[in-house]
Amino acid sequence: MAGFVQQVVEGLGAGAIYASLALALVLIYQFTGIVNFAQGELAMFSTYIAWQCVAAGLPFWLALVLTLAVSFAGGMLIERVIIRPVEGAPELTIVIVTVGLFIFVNAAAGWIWTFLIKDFPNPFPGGALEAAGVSVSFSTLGVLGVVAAVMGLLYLLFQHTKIGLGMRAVATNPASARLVGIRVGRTLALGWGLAATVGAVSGVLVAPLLFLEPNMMGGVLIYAFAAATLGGFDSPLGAVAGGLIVGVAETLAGAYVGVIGSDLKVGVPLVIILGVLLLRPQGLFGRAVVERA
Amino acid sequence: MLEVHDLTVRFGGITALDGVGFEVAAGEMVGLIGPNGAGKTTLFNCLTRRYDADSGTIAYEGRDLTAVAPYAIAPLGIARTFQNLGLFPRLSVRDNVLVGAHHRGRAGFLSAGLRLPGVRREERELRADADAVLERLGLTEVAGHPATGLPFGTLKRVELARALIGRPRLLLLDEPVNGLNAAEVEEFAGTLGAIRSEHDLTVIVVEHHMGFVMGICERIVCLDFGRKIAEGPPEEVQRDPAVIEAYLGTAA
Amino acid sequence: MSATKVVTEPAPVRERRPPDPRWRWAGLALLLAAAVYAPFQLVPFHVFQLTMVLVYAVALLGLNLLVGHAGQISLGHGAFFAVGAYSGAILLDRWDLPYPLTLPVAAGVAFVLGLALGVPAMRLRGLYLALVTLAIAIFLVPLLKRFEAVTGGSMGLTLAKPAPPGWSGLAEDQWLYFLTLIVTVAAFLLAAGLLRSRVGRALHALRDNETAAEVMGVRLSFYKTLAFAWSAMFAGAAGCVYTWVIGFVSPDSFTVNLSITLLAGLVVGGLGSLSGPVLGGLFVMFVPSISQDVNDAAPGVIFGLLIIVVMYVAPTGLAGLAARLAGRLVKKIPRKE
Amino acid sequence: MSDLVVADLVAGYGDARVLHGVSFTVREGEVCAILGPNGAGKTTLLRALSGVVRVRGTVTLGGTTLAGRSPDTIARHGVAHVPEGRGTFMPLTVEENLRLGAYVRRGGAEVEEDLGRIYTYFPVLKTRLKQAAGSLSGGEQQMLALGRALMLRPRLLLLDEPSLGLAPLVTRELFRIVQAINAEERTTVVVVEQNAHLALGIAQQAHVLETGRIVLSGTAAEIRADEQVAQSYLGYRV
Amino acid sequence: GRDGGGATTGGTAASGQCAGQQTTGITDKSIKLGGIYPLSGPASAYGDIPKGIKAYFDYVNAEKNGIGGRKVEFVVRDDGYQPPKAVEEARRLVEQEQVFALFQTLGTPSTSATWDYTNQRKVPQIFVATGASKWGSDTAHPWTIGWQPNYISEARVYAAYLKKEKPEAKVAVLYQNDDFGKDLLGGFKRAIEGSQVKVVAEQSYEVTDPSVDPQMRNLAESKADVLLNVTTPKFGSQALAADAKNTKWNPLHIVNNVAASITVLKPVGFPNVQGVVSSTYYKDPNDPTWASDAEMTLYKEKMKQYAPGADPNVPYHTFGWAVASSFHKAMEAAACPTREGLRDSVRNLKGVQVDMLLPGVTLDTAQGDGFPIESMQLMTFKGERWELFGDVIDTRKEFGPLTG
Ligand SMILES: Nc1ncnc2c1ncn2[C@@H]1O[C@H](COP(=O)(O)OP(=O)(O)OP(=O)(O)O)[C@@H](O)[C@H]1O
Ligand SMILES: Nc1ncnc2c1ncn2[C@@H]1O[C@H](COP(=O)(O)OP(=O)(O)OP(=O)(O)O)[C@@H](O)[C@H]1O
Ligand SMILES: [Mg+2]
Ligand SMILES: [Mg+2]
Repeated sequence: MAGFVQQVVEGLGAGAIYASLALALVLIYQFTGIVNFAQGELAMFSTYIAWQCVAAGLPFWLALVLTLAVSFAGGMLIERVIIRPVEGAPELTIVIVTVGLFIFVNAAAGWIWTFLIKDFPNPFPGGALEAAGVSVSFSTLGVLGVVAAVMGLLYLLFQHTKIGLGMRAVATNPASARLVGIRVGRTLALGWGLAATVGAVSGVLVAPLLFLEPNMMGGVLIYAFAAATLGGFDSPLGAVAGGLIVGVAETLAGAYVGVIGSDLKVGVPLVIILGVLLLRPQGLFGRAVVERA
Repeated sequence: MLEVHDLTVRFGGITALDGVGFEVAAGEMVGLIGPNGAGKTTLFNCLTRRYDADSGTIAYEGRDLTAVAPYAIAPLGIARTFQNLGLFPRLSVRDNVLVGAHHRGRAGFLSAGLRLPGVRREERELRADADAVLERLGLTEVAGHPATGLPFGTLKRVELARALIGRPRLLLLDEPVNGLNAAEVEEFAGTLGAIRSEHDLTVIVVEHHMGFVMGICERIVCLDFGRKIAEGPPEEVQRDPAVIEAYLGTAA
Repeated sequence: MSATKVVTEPAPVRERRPPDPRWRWAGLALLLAAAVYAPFQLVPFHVFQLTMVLVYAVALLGLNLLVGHAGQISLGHGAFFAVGAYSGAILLDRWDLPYPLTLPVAAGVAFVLGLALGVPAMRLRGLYLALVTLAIAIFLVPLLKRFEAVTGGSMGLTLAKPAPPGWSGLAEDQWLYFLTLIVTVAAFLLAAGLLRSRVGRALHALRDNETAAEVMGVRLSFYKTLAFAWSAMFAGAAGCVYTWVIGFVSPDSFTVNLSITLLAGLVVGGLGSLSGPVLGGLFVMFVPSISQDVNDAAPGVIFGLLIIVVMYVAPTGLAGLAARLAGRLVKKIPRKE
Repeated sequence: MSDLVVADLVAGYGDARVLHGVSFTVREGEVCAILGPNGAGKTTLLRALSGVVRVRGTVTLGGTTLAGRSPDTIARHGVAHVPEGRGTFMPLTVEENLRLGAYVRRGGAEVEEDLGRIYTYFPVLKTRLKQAAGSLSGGEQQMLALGRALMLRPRLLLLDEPSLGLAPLVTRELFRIVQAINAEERTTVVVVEQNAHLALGIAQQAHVLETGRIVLSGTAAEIRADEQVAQSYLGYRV
Repeated sequence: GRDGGGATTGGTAASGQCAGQQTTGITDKSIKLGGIYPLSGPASAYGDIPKGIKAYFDYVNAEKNGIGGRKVEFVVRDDGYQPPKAVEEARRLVEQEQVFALFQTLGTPSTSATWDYTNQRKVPQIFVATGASKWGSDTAHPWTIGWQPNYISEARVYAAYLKKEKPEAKVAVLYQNDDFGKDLLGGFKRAIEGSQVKVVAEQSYEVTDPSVDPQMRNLAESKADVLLNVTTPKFGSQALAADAKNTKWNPLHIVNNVAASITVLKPVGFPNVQGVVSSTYYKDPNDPTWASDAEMTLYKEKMKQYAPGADPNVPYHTFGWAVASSFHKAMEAAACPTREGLRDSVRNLKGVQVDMLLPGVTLDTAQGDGFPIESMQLMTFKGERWELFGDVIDTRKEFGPLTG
């Protein structure tokens, strides 16, 4: 039993990591209506910036604050320079631009920092909380806590602030949003900036566990997609729940279902997602689109 | 031809249709009026199986419509237009109209891919038909134009053309003269009357343009809050106090 | 923020006048003649490259059917490509089937798989469908490795390429090129016929407005599922031809990367246009090597930038750009004012 | 003195020109009706005024140049546009849609007050506050679009066929509301409307637009008296 | 050449004793080589190898007048670790660039995809950068040959070590689910057959997995007393870290050579990797043992000079240097400066010393032995460096020839 609970705990830990990036995906989807393939790579790049700061001798927390600020500015800049020119183009065009950005950022990071792994300081203390034969590492607790906090902030931003409302308006109908006086460009840039910041948080959480290298977020991105899909792309709560479900399901399947084995365990979240989506095409927490004739 | 009986549709707390019942005889032109949100479009949506009724029956030519799949409505001879336009924006006007003839065609993926002679023949016939309908509604000029970017009034006509090419027996028009000026409304009424007698159409038309409805319909059904509050010949319904109170207002 | 940018809503639409069909036919005939002539003029290496362009074009043609015409996004088309490739490879490897027979079988297998996956596809839309297809593409790789006895596992399968028959007098590369060209032309004819019919219109209709399409009698589940299956079939056929040309399949040849590259190639080439797949095939084939010519330290930097730049210059793809340039050229020819 | 001055306005889509030099002036606090046949460019004219389409020529409101500005800037100058097609934010709730109308305004209390006012204008909306706006009926969405525009407390209100899809009773009510707002708050109004009776009923002046040019201008009474207008716009009446 | 087919297309032929042999890509003054590596995509880390190679050749060209008077030109192409791309690039190099030989293709899939072509074309495909055993055991592809110890041999080294040191070891294996992982795991299992050493748990991972933590947890459940870590660098670090973190499970950790670099261990923290065992065959630039080694000093100096942007401490660079100097030796030993000459030379290496290899490790091939390096030495991590122990193990001598 303790073994099972332990597996669940570990699954939650992995899930929290997926959730952290899923939050950034959900954020940008809410604000701009697109799926950003480069989200993970931007997070990775931010993490390198943090690493560089620490390597240059800055204290960790200062480096973190600096990184978040730089990421925010960088996200805005990317919107301005790379996304703005294709604003209004078909959705897929923008998605492919983010694919291009993905390839670019990945290669650039490799070029600048090489592909050698770097160790990244863990902001949480080592060790673990032990109870009833189950141990939960402080690191896992820390990640879960940060993810929950970010989720809460995003929820407040979406539902209870004017800017959040404006952002959702821009994502659903930019032309109308302009007519009511919303600065669409500025709002989109803000969305990119915030998403990049949340991504940076994700990267900083992930790096101590996975080690920093340019491909660090590639695998995480896929799971983050899965999490966001499962939870519903328009819900921060969904992103987190989706991430945790995917993490736990995958861990348990890898541990207990013999035929699946560790090689096919990626299939488990796939099956869950398919099952959920067949019943709820909008994801667990997503809102169904109303369509009227 | 059409018998609606005790139809009820709810959305969460809203009852959009509340035990509505009426009949339409073949060849009739019936006007459906009522305040905004009365359930007129919802009724159309039930007839075309966009919405499931919570209770009640719809019989069309003796057949239970509620058991028909949504895509099988058109082949039964029911066509409609949409209140807020339901066009295919990236298709040309001609292709928009041709989609209306979808159920008349037989070509499948393989036969179409191979361009078998039957497919070519069918395609030729449909195109000829489409051109005739476009001509009839004065759309020949814009036939090659994509449906976006045309003026609202023109698009309304495209929708009518698309409905007509399906050779319907029952035509459901949702606010067809929206956005037309007086002269255009008059012209439209003429065209519709002519088409109707040519093709033996039964028509139900939702419209807030009283001059149009009262002038062209033989019978009017008025809904309010999902209930039928009046039914009868135009003059009668127009004078009905409940209709005046809920819908027309006194200054009519 | 500067207020200079004035955005039009809805997007401006220019009347598209269909080109004179005679010109179109002449153009196509010319293109075909060039395609037939090319392998006798080019060095084998370039013939091989062109062959690969055609292979990608066939796959993109299928993807275009789904994404460009039916409006469903697939991020997993590499999976169908792989299924076709492996079907061909296994038939050749285990049963020594003659080459021409592997093509219909591979296409058929991909079709059936597409049909099976098309069932969930018809319920999902947009993003959700895209991510499920992505997951399928990811899952395929370990699956191929798992069934080692059939697939050769992670080592893959090496196969002999079809040898040119003596009567043809062609070299291997030329022979492969012509085989591929035949498949490509057939695929294009099939797709063109399909799109110019009731079926194509039904796909366009459900892409643009599902509700209205259904009211017009378009059976959404049928068309979505079949679009998926046909699209998979094209990809499968391309995969099979790929096996002929490369003579080697392994799980590493069909990673998610391939699926994303295909989608990117299609969008870059031009969604929903008939020339898009060819232009996309050229992009997929040549741009990575151009990128490393520019910067061999980090080719990805250039490749990523090129994708962005192309999308910037041609938001509707290279096909749209080509049409625009052609249009401008026509305008240059003076007409009476 | 915040008149709307439009001079030599040229606008269109891409290469296609729709308006070929339109000029008129609306004095502050006046209502101006635009009539015209299907496809004349009425919608385009309003889009040009609110910055949605590219323009050449002069558009000023109270001396401030609007031509060449982006729609959001123009909205911030107090111009509200009820667009053709209504521009509903479909997935957002009715209340959120209305609040978006007041997006550029400050002053929470006043906004709440205005919300209340909209609910008294259109009581249906009040019963639908938490419903997704996309699920409203056509007429209800039209009311929502009007409500959203009014939430801006505009200086200039651009109405593109505001009666579209509204029941007769509501249509008349709507024009009463517009007239009231126009009178009480001196809001300038440009209204494109097929129901010429109603439009001319509240307008001081009117213009007839045909293929992108103004072919007839005058006071409402003058326009009403024109034979051509009578035939095309007033003929087939209730 | 527009005839497209012939094996000697575009080739030229030598005269004299080497009459009729191919001399494409080689003159008295020059020799042109082509290499294919993933410079983009997820495997780009290996893209560092050609930097070491280039530095070596640049050095030899500038300071040693090339190889036997021939200046080496090394053309590197990127395949992104995709087999079809590798085929294209191989053909570009052979047909368009007219290289003398393919010097290294990286990765089993890319090499598998190209070796039919190179062998039909009779183009040497020398010292491919993969440890699959088929390069050495296959007889139908005489033009292709590996270099580094094959994975099976490496597995045998660990097996032998365990049989001796921990004859009743229960082994848990973490391996990459591809040819590399499977070859090594398979070789290990075969090598422990009949002994008391048992594999009690195995877990695989995909290169696309974000982390191997779940696998490590499942392995820990097995309570095995040895962990065989068959991973590539990033996952190697993760596995080492996971082992270190788990205080309840302390197996003897054997990490395979691919992930044994100091650059893999350092991020985990040196205190956490004490006592880890591995094996090696070339000198680690991070290892102080070689601080004053002549070759290492030369290497570091020349790297600074000819590859100023590249960090000499990256072992991939060292690997490149070592393989390039191996080529230098093989080319010098060739009887004919022709493709056939090179093919025969690399298949007939006798105790060739390459200074960047460990002392005692030499290149040896023969008819029926297509494995140039088959010797390795065990090492264990102490303090901040690897410490070699035991003798250099010649796996062929020790375990007999590889059988497929
Ligand atoms: N999908 C839906 N979800 C929730 N409510 C709905 C939905 N469809 C319709 N309604 C509600 O049902 C009621 C009836 O709508 P319907 O569209 O039938 O009205 P209508 O009579 O056509 O009005 P109008 O004249 O304004 O077009 C409206 O109040 C509307 O808000
Ligand atoms: N988005 C667009 N792209 C291209 N052309 C357009 C676009 N919108 C309108 N047009 C063209 O501009 C002209 C005027 O259209 P507009 O919509 O302004 O007319 P309107 O007077 O409002 O007509 P209606 O009364 O039918 O609404 C028409 O010829 C139309 O085809
Ligand atoms: Mg309605
Ligand atoms: Mg209009």
